[in-house]
Amino acid sequence: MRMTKALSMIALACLASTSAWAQKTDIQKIEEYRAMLADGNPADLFEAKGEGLWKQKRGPKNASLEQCDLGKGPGVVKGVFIELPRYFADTKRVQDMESRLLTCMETLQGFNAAEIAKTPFGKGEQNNVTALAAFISAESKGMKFNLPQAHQEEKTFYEVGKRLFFQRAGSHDFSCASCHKDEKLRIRLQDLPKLTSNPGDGIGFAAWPAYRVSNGQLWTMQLRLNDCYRQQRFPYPGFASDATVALGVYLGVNAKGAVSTAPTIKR
Amino acid sequence: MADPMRIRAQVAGDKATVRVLMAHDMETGTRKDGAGKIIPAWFIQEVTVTHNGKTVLTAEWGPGVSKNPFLQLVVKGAKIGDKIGVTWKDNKGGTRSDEATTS
Amino acid sequence: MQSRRQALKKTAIVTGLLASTGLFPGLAFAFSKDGFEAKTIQDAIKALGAGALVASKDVVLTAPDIAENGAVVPFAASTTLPGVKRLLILVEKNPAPLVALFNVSDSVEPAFTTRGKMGQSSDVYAVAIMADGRALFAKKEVKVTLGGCGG
Amino acid sequence: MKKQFKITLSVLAAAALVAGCATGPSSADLDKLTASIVKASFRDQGIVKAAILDTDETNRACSAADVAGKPLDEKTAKALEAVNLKAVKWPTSGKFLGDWKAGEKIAQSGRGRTWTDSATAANGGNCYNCHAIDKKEISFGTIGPSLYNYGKLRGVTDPNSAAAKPIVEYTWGKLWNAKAYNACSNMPRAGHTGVLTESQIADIMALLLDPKSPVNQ
Repeated sequence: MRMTKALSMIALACLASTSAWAQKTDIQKIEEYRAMLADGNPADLFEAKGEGLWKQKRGPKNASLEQCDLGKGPGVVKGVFIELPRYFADTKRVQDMESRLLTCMETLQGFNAAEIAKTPFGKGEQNNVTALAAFISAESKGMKFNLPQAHQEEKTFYEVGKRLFFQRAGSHDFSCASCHKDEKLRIRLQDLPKLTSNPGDGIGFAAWPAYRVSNGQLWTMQLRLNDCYRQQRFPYPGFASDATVALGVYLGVNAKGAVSTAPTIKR
Repeated sequence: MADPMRIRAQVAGDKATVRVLMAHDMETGTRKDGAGKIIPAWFIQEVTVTHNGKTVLTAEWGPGVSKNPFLQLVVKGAKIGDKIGVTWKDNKGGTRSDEATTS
Repeated sequence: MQSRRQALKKTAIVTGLLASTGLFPGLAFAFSKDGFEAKTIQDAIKALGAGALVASKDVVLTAPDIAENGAVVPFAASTTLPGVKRLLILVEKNPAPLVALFNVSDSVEPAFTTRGKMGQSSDVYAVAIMADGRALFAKKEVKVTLGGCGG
Repeated sequence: MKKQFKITLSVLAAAALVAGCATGPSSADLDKLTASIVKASFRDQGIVKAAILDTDETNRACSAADVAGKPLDEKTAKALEAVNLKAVKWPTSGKFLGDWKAGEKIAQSGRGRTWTDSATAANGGNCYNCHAIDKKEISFGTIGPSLYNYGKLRGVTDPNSAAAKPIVEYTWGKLWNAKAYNACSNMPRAGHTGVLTESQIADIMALLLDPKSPVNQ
């Protein structure tokens, strides 16, 4: 590999045993911190809110979302999250959880899906989509990701997602792969999951939605990808846009077999 | 109105471990918004925990408590089926009460 | 099956109402403004009417060595001493050190866990204010790191 | 959203026609479809314009190699490295090293060029995101190699000496345009793309090479 050339130019002697050992204990200390937070995840608050919203009659049509088809038939909530994104015959599109919730909010409740998609994160109905996503994902806790790849559109979106994953651009030449193509890498103290294959149970794709302690917000995969793209110095990806859904298909299919622990708690 | 709390109360022996999550922004009053304007302080000041209607804990908090606060305590003399109530009150007069049954 | 929300059986009682019905017997519940606005630990303790701080091995503070993020740092304060009136958690280098104050009653164990904010690495104190006015403490340094991409 | 979907379908339909069978679109068709989806999905926000995704030959070639799962062939890589090396701007003042203290601050900062950043605030170098640098900083990334003792390990005792010249120049070139030495390096081209100024790069140079810098203790 060409990388090795650059690496060899930079001596590795500094990875001496003493500093490596000190580093390990720091990592252990961080693990302790994370364990302390695991009990009492504020994502619970969003889950409870989402469950209420699912059953509540709302919107211009004063209807609940209980007839929403998230892929396993109207009203089925259990086990749908671990098969999303998937192709939906009624909309003739591949959709992720958030995109599909928008469809249901429009068709069942009479909301304007395009308006909600345009609403910034953390405002108005966007907050309700987030809470609903927390609730829906929690209903698949402990189940393994198993995205369908039978439909041609699903296969096509996987291939598009792969191209997006490796797309280098922006002022810093970053792609998703810059951080997520190898194992055991860190950005600052943050572990970076390898996303080109199953990174393990509850890691990477299988860890979102998650409550972010740094800002006290619940992040869906849409918001996770949005902020990755922001840090990547890319322009703004539209909410539930085909690019974000295709990337979701790529990550989700790669995560096949990973146990979902969402909603989780993250830095 | 504020979003509901999550209260879990588990009995072991004659004690109940109570874990509470509250939905609140806990603004310090020192942060600025996008336009550079100070976001006013807004935080839970008082928390009261009751056991079958009797107050067992009062706590006072400042803006140094984290957003969406967590509280854990152990109530003595508890048995399965008891009622644990939690009420918070913030510096703007907002308040919320929820109740859970021990299990 | 009982839903999560039903389990909550929300009652939405206003505290004012509770207070007026006398459900807070014997608890003078006025917010300790001076304590929470004090700029140093010593001033906060003084504002709460307690004496000088004395280290005690009978007061226990549980906190992480390193916090991955200063916005949420888990703290637990407890003591085995009889006669404890209040348990406090304070962060020395916060602009206002007093984070939380728990009024101990006979019906709860003098052990509380919560989560606080830390602007920077600092000593964190658990203080037990005793019935006789003594202020006993345990402290621990908690390092706050910068995680993520820093953007 | 509807419009976007039509684009998807039409490209697919065209692909199916060309292929004339049910095996799905070809790789080239998928590249085209990806381009149209990118165009429909991303928009200007703050200081980041969607047009920035129209990237240069270096990025295009490396992205394609990543998708294919094969490194660039030697010839293409050399050619791209030559183009990037030619684009390196050497210090106009002739001064390669600035102030390591300022360099440390730049290395710490991960700000700049996102859609939530302002155009006028100083950009950071993002260095600690990927590299260990000063040993005192425990929050460092491991995407790139450790740079602790960078100058010391290379025997740089006087950065102004003739003996140090090759490593000083290489380091400047690497910071200015990492792709000059490794076409598909993960490292941003800080000088080339204007993320860091000449004086900021000189400060990072000092952090890495100044014998007084904590990096070389």
